[in-house]
Amino acid sequence: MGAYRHFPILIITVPLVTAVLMPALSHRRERLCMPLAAAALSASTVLTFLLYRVIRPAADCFLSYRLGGWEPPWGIEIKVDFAGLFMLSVICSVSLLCLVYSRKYISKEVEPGKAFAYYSLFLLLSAAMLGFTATGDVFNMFVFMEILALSSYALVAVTGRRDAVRAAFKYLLMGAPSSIMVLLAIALLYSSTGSLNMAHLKELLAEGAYSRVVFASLVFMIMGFGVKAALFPLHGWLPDAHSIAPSPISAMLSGLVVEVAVFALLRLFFTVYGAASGAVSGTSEALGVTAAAGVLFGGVMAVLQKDFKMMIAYSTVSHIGYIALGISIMNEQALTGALYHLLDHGLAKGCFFLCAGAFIYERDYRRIEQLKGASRRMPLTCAAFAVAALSVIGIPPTSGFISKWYLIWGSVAGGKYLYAAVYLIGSILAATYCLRVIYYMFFLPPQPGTWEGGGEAPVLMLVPAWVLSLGTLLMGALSFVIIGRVQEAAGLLLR
Amino acid sequence: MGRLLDNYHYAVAAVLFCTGFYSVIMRPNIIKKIIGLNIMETSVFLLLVSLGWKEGGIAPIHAGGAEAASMVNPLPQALILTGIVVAVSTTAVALSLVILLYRQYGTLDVDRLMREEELEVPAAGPEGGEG
Amino acid sequence: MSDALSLVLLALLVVTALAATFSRDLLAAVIVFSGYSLVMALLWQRLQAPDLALTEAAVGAGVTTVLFVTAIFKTQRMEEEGGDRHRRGGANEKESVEK
Amino acid sequence: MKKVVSLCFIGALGVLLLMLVSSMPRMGDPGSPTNRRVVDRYLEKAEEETGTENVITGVILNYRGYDTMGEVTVIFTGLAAVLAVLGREKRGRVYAYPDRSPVRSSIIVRSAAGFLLPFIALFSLYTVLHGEISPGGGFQGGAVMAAGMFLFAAAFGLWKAGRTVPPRLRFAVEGAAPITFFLVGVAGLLGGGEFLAYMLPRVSAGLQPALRTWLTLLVEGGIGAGGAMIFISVLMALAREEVGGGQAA
Repeated sequence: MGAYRHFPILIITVPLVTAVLMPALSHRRERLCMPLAAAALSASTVLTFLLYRVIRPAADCFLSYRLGGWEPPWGIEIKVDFAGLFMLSVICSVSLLCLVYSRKYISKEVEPGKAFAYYSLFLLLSAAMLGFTATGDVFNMFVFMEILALSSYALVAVTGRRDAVRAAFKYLLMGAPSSIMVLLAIALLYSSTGSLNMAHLKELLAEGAYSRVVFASLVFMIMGFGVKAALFPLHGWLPDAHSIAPSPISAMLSGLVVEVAVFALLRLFFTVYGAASGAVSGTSEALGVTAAAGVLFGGVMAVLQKDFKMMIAYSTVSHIGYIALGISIMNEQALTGALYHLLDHGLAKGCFFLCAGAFIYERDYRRIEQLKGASRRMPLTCAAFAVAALSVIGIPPTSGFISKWYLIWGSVAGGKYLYAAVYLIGSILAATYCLRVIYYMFFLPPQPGTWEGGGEAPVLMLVPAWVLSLGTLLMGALSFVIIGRVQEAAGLLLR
Repeated sequence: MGRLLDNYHYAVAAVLFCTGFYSVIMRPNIIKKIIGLNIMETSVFLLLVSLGWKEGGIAPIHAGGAEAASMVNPLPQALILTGIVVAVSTTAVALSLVILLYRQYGTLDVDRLMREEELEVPAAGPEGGEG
Repeated sequence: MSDALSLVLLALLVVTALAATFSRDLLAAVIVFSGYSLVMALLWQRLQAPDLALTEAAVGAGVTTVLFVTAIFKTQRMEEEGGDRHRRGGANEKESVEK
Repeated sequence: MKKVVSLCFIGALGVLLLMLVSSMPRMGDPGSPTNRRVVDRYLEKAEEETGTENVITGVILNYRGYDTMGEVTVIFTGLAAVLAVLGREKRGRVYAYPDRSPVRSSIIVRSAAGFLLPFIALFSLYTVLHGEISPGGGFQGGAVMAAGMFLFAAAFGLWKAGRTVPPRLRFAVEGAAPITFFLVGVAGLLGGGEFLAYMLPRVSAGLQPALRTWLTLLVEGGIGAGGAMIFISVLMALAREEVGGGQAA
């Protein structure tokens, strides 16, 4: 493995330390912040993609990094398997694109003296997501979750607008107790096993001691991460925070942060509690029901929205439900679909919010009806949105189609026809809210006085949006290359 | 009842957790909510420290030839040190938001904050802030 | 560990937590919370965690309390009554708090 | 209605938690999972493997050093978040602090603080440097230092405290903790070990224990200084209020 051995730690710590350097640049050299941040994230991205050369979806093929050289149950272990690497590469690429996009957008929305804090927090957010995904230790996961949480609260409020501050506070008021619930869950897990390392925990939980305490800890974990992931009854903070935050942050929060929390649930279900089968099967049923409710609720609310970003935010509630439902079905096809949907959702939702940001940047238009006739002046932005919308709906050449195909296949194979119906209804709802916007953009004449003069969004904003929307097409068209491996990784998780 | 009386430290932690949770979700004042968060957090710390305690244990410091077998578990203590930092950082962030909220809304009452939400014109341009 | 001192400390913890939750005077609540942290620090000393006792006394009772008091100085000292009186917004009027 | 539901929820949570408490391992039992597993290595070998008599310091900086790196990043994130919300002080602007009232703190407070402060500073320094053999360590010392600074601010005013620890110094030191961690980590990496292995390249095995001690001290110092500075910066950011002079700058 050679030098690859050290890649996981560098992927995480390089952006982390670059973030810490930012305040020192806050005087006069604030212009350097963005290039520096971009360099750090690009380095992480390159290292992440290089790891595909050594990590394959096989039982014994993962990178285990022992911090300080201490063996796992005593020291902390970073463990990157194929599913983890898949998530890491989504995080790296989407956050790099959002960072590039921020360059223009932030100079408009954030006052100059705060830009350094914005980039610092942005890097901390990305690094925390990377560390959170890669770690093999439950308490370490909590630490990175806190970095993630604190930076996202502040990033929602960074513009200082009234509604933004209130949305951030609402987010904090739900997010902080959920963090404490996760901590409580870790304490309960520790009390019944005496270990914190995920692999070791799996072995110990197989013994089946203190099963009530273990069950309670899983319930608290689901409640805690459920708030972070905005699973249906716990999603209250999401629409406000995601729609009011600056658009690149909305894209990060919606495309990645909630996803990372779902990924943590996936990890806990299969890597930690997998052996305590009673606990998992009991809770997965409940998770499935709430997730199905979330798919429908999010879809219906998205159809009813008048604010463009609010609509996308509710669509996120619906799509997180898709992934959680896929996890709760617990078979290989559904899990493949869930993993692939993590990728698809990151790309498509990221693109949605970047497009919405382009409209806000150019025109300050936030309402859907203001987008009537938008394609006359901003055709490229509208087209990027339309392509990503195909993926959100699940129309064939896109990655959204592939993931939904597997999700529905999985629910039919698992005998859960009702869930398959939920997926189909969710798609119909998605078609309703996406096609309405597309219809407004391309086929309706503009409202008087809205789309006169002006032009396309700046290149630095168009390129990230287009990369993301082409990504959904590419990942759909080339899915035959990847999907086999993802399916093997899903099979490994289930084992 | 099982071991409820043996585990009375844990029981107190549970009571404190609920007290804090009550403060977070029921008290309308946002500073009260933040105090509640801190109480919840310390209750979990109390649970963790008690988990690491051992009958007749001594602090895990090797000074003066102390015996390893009689020491309490150092791991929860190390974890809680991190937890304390997390708690104080969260409090700092929350209080900074409180100060900004008060500057903009003139109230610390959550019900009142939410009521203003209904009156507000949605999607206002960048205004407010602290100038 | 069933000695009287620990029981007293645990009882004090519950009492201070309840007092901090139910007092209408925010400053008083924060001071009581600071006392809560100190009791917690003593309890941790009893549970053989001297490092934590030190940190909790400095951070919980010291730093956190000062941050709270600062925030209260910059906002208002009393909890509002339910809905009858509407406060004026703005930065510069503060209730003068003599301490 | 909503109130009743919430109260019922909390009550149910409390009953469930108490039921859970009764099915948890007995507290203080030497045979409970927490006292049986993983921990023996810390207690028996930490002194020899990490070179610290205080096992907690050994766990914090060695076995779970990565968590501590995360911890110092959390507190830095807290600072960055506060600055993102409230803004950083800028040159040429005038700031006021809420204690600007003409009533100064009494002579008793001031002289008591003046008397105590040197001891607090000394104690915090001792806590940082002596963390390996007695209770204490980098963060503990930093917190004591910050509490001392807060006492100074309470006695002599925030404005003066802001002068005593000038912004320029704070900007430079705030990030110290994660940076020292990273540097020591990368040094371990170059030394042929893993990240955070407390090694340097080309150091003979005989010097290893001494080197470990020095690097540990370096990290402790970084955590202490960085932590204290961050607390002070957070307090100043929460307390200050811009009163004017902004346009010219």
